[in-house]
Amino acid sequence: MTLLEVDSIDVAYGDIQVVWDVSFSVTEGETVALLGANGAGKTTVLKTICGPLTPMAGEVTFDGESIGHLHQDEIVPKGITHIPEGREIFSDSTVRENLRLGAYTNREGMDEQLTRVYDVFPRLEERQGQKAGTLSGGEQQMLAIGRGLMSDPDLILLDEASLGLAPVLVEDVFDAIERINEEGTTVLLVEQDVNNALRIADRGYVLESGRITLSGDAAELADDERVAASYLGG
Amino acid sequence: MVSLTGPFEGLFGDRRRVGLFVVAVLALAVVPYTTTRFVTNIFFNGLVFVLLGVSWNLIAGYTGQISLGHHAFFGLGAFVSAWLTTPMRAGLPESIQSPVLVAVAAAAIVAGLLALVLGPILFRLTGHYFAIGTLAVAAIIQLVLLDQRQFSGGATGYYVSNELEPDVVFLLMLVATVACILVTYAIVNSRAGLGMRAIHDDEDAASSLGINPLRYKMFAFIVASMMAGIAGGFYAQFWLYVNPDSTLAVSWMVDTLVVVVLGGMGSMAGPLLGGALFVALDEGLRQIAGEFAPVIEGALIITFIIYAPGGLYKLLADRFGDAESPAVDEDATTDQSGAE
Amino acid sequence: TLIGDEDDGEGITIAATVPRSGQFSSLGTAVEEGYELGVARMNEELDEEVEIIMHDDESDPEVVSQSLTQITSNNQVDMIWGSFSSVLVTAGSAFAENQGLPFLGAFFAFEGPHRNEGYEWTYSPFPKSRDVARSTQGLLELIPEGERPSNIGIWEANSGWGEEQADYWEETLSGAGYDVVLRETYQLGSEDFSSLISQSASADVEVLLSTPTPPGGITAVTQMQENGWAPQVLKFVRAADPTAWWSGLGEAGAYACMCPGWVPGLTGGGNEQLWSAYEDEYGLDDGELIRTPVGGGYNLAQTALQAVQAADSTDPGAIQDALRSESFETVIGSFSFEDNGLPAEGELTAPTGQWWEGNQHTVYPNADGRGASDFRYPIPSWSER
Amino acid sequence: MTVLEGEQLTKRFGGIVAVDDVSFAIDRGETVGLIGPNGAGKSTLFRLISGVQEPNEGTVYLDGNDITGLSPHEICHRGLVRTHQIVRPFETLTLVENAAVGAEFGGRDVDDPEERAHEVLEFVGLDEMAHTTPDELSVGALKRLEIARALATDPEVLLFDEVAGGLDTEETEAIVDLIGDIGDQGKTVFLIDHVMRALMSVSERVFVLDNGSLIASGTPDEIQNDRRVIEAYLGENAGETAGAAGD
Amino acid sequence: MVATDLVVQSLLNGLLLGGIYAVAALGLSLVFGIMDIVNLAHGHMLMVGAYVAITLFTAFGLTPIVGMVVAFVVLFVLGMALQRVVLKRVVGEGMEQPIIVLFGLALMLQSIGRIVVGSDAQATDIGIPGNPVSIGEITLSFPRLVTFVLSLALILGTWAFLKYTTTGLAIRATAQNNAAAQYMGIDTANIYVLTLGIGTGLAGAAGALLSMLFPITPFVGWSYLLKAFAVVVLGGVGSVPGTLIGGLILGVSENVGVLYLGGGFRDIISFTIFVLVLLVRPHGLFGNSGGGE
Ligand SMILES: Nc1ncnc2c1ncn2[C@@H]1O[C@H](COP(=O)(O)OP(=O)(O)OP(=O)(O)O)[C@@H](O)[C@H]1O
Ligand SMILES: Nc1ncnc2c1ncn2[C@@H]1O[C@H](COP(=O)(O)OP(=O)(O)OP(=O)(O)O)[C@@H](O)[C@H]1O
Ligand SMILES: [Mg+2]
Ligand SMILES: [Mg+2]
Repeated sequence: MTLLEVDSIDVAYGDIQVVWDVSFSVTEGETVALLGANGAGKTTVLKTICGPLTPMAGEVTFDGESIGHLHQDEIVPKGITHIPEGREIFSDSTVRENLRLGAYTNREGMDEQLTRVYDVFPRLEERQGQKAGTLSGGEQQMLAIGRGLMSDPDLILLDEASLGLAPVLVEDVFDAIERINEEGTTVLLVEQDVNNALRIADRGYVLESGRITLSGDAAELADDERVAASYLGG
Repeated sequence: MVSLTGPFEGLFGDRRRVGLFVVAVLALAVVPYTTTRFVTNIFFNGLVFVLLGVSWNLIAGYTGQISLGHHAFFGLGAFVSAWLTTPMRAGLPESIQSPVLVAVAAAAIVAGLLALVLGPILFRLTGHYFAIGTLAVAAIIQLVLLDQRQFSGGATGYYVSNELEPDVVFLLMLVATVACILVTYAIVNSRAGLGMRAIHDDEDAASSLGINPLRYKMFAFIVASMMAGIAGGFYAQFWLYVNPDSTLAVSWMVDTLVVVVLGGMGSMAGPLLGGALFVALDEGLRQIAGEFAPVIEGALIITFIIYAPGGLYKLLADRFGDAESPAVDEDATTDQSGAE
Repeated sequence: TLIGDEDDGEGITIAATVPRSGQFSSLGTAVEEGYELGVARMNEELDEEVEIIMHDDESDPEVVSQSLTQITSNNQVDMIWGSFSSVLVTAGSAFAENQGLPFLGAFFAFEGPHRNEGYEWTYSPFPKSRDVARSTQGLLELIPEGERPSNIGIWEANSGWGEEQADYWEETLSGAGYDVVLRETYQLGSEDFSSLISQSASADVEVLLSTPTPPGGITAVTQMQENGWAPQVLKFVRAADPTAWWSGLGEAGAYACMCPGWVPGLTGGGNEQLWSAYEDEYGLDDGELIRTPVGGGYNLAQTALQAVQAADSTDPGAIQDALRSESFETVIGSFSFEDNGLPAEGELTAPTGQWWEGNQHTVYPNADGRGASDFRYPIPSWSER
Repeated sequence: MTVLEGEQLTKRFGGIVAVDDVSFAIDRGETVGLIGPNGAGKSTLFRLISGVQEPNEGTVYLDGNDITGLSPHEICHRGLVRTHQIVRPFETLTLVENAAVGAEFGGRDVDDPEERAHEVLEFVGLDEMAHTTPDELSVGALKRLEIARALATDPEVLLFDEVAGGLDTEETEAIVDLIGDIGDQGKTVFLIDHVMRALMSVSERVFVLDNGSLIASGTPDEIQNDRRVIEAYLGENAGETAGAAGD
Repeated sequence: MVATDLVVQSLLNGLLLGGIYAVAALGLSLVFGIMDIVNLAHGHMLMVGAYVAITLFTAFGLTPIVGMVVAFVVLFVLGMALQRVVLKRVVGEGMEQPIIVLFGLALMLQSIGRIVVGSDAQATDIGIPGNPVSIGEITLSFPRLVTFVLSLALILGTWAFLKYTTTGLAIRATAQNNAAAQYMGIDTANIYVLTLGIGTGLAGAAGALLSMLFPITPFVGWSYLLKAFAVVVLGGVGSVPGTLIGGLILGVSENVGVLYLGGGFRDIISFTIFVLVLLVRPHGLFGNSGGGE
């Protein structure tokens, strides 16, 4: 069953259009990767899905409901979480408080989710009393992901989750994403690390200068020479 | 510290602007001789606001240090010059009695020295805290002077006398204002100006590229304070009356803020346009709207900020398209008399 | 400048500012009424037409100066009348001295400027600090010797006048055998008097003397009530002058004494004309008395009138000469001026008023006009009021 | 010949020891990489060296002189400059002015700072945009601007904190080339990065920091095969990734 | 030498006064801490709140304790409207833009106040009979005790609201990172509206309390603003308990300080303490300073 349907959206910042006629879909239970060079428009697409941006044209449908014009505060309770690019954490709050805030729309399930997050990132449990602003860059990234999980979403949008993480951790993070997906959460991820992304994804789309130029099974894409040419530095 | 290689290139590059500027200055120069004292007073206050605006813009608009204590230097300058031309009233020895120009120079120096002393302390603060800290220091200076009646006249104030006609003081103030505008222009376009603007954008990054932030903040602070001191010095000599309650009042700061923001912050022309607009508004509305004038003024200020956040300068620049990049604009011309 | 260039010679134009707004606003109307009545009187008695141009000075000395500049820029002004309080009056006076225009200022007791500023054009037909101190002594002497309190407390406002007045009080009253048990400064404009009240209670102050602003004085009394302390005699010069005192405090404001320059109850010197003119112009309810600033303002006009009559000219120099040499008789008494513009020492008695049932009554000196009454002493404790 | 040296550097934040008794030495002209898990203390070490924070213990020497406790601008004047993990351009200055800041204030005698600014912009490939402001740049370009500004100070030693982070392959390669060129000019480069193919390809030597302590150092090959490093940091299949970028 | 009784008396007076100072600063601190806006019109909003209470008191004889609630509501609505209509357009434009807007508002409020109510000082009184409370030599003013208790209640209420309610949590989160709060599903635009409403509502309530103790004129705005600043800095921006402690420190140091230095020093004492604290602890006695990059 299609969980998320993005139907020929155009998106602009002010007068500058950066996304043209982008369509794709995500089926419940899938992991889908959105790939593309810097500035291709990946983040823009995610932001259009989860609220901050509104498409000029086209439609976004989640679970059969049109959400293109809703704000984040209306979208999050519907079961979409966006883990943003950059470290949008609450720097003056402790790690634990950050996680509590992640469960803002899921207060009943908080304890359960907390256990789950600490399980995935033991480092966060170690540092639960520390001010988030003083965490190292990578620790902050883990916190952002952990916090996103706290709302127990149906669909999770991950923007460059592995950025700035040590290679061992990158693996851990991708493993964690796989695990999250196996437990029933649908995942849409944006990645620079194409190898890893396509390793865990079922399908992928390639965005180039704001348009989708390629799509297919993860395995196909991994072998596609055009992908290799632009992303694997081959 | 400042390399002034061709700082006026931009300024004198455009004949039309230089022409306008000269015409405006000449028009102002004849104000005391062609109008009543009342009108002269209004123009004088306009000059004071321009000078306060230009100098505050240096520290706040260019260096990014939002000082809310600029009025303290203005007020102190006023008192220093008052003491020097009229020492006896404060019980100071008659031997220090000085001519107006010496008194104003001393006002500038004392204001600069105070900035020199306060700067290292205040610059331990940043952002809003710096703003509040400067506001508090200014309040302390005011309270101390208010308490030291012997020197300030207390709430009754201090009457000043000097050897010059008010018209001459007006002209001197005009010259000083023009000079300060040129100096500010030169600084902004010098090496020091680049350092200030870098600090404005990102102090830490500036520091790691070799800029000593304290040094340039201090430089801007001292120069701006000296200019405020000059404005105060002339103010005392023109009005012949200073009062710790009003000459050191925060309302000067507020008016300065309004002048700069109405005109356009971080641009040279901003405070000039803002000063003219503010005086016109202030006086014009008082005539037309009477007691409702401040209400309308407040509403206009709010409207301006919302609909013309770049100030009058940006409005004009957009309209007539002769703006350069906002931070290094070279449009220092404005027709003051036209704003009447 | 164009100021004073042309002389139309016709009529007399008086420039004045009054505090219609700001901290002294509660007195502005009464001052204005006094001026208006006085100018009407001048018009009756002089051949020339007398016109007064009044602006609001917002209780701000700089506005005083600006307004006077504006009026003199646009009119041929012959004389300037002062505003209220030393702060505003000295601003007007400085302007007048610069312009060489005769300046009359009431409603301030501060002598300092007269002595220090080298006044040539400023004249103040109004009781001064020294007169206030003398009349305070006189007031206390109305109390039978056995009951007379001896502990004086002075709350000194941190202003030039506050200090001067406190000095005179301390000097005069200690000289007369009283104990000044407390003299503490406070910040003018401060609204918390609780420390002063505790200090006064602890020093056992019986007679409390001070010079607060009108809002300040009202607050001080409210806070005395809240703290359950009251002196036996209370004299707040200036603070208790306006009607706001009674409207703000009601019965709690009773007993308070003031020295507003003029108080209903005085006779002679034109007081009778003042009463009838006032009744005609503004009317008086049953039992209502004229507000004290009206008399002070009226007295200013009387002084001006007599000076113009004596000079027989509107020439500033001639009026100046008349002010220097003549004697004047007004609703506040008979007096002449010293060269520095002060009323000659000892000639004016500062009449003392006391609040009672919503009116200001003359209690000192002994008078028998409308509104005169006996000094009420001591102030009962709060629980008995 | 040693140009930059740290001696028993320790930095504590409350109970956390972010940098724990770290000593190292870097020779003139060398390009040295610094890797380690997140929170290992890499950025903190850079902050100690560049004067943004003061160590609790230990000393930093530059050219044999003790520079511990000096402020960042003083250290910059002595020839050491750093870039920031998160880019920090001067938003209201044009690119050439951004670079001119380094040239003017870096503490070296530069005859014509503006010319120098254009030179370094040219070098990083941004000179066509010299008169635009940074808000029009992509992340990659901003990182190159950081480098240009640093170069404009004409430094002896450059510290790069994750200049390749968040870049796509193409941009990463451009940066790698740039760092290579800088090294070729004889400058000393000390860089942090999690992008192994970038770091390993430019570094002559690599230090590994874990939990605040220096646990290994050696050539990229040695490091990639160091058991402890693989466990703590690289992970089992790191070899392929790094290898793939080995060019 | 100052008598011990007098010192104790002044100390207690200072504490009671400090409670009022704290509540007068509370709204300023919250708006500053949460929205990063320095509400230059805070003092004038206090003034408006005071006049609401005064009007209810003089027109209907309503005690300012009820007036306080009405003042809160009136200013709450005013604050929300201000944010919705005006301020939301200038936040993020640099710190001076909101400052100027609020200055403009202050100017308007002051002049409107002057036109509507005139410039005479006015006050309310508490409307409940009560004698000064005496403990030995010490006397405490009844209205001050009442206002102190009400102040404490307001402060405690605000603190509990921020700490224990979901909305409070959302407010705190928005303060730290607006974008992130949105990702958590928080409607931050609304949070800002609410926060400004609460901040100005508290100013209104504080104004009503002040009207019980001090005369109010349309011109009191600036002086209360400066006092409130001092409290905010002493206590640390955005910290509710800090604000209380800051207020108490200010009240006590003023009242005890004047005993030794004289009344002319009242404000000099408070501003000097304020500046010293700023320098020693730039983020207030109870604020925290961010670290890292
Ligand atoms: N706030 C903005 N205003 C104007 N243009 C923007 C804004 N944000 C992004 N852009 C532009 O939109 C385009 C797409 O940006 P986007 O952030 O979606 O790319 P991305 O694929 O996520 O890139 P990256 O890999 O660098 O994160 C870029 O050209 C970028 O410069
Ligand atoms: N100001 C501070 N207060 C408290 N702890 C801090 C502070 N700065 C850094 N830390 C802690 O010190 C440790 C080292 O941080 P640092 O930023 O140096 O790590 P890093 O190696 O650069 O990590 P990353 O690769 O993730 O950027 C981290 O655990 C961090 O939480
Ligand atoms: Mg992106
Ligand atoms: Mg780091």
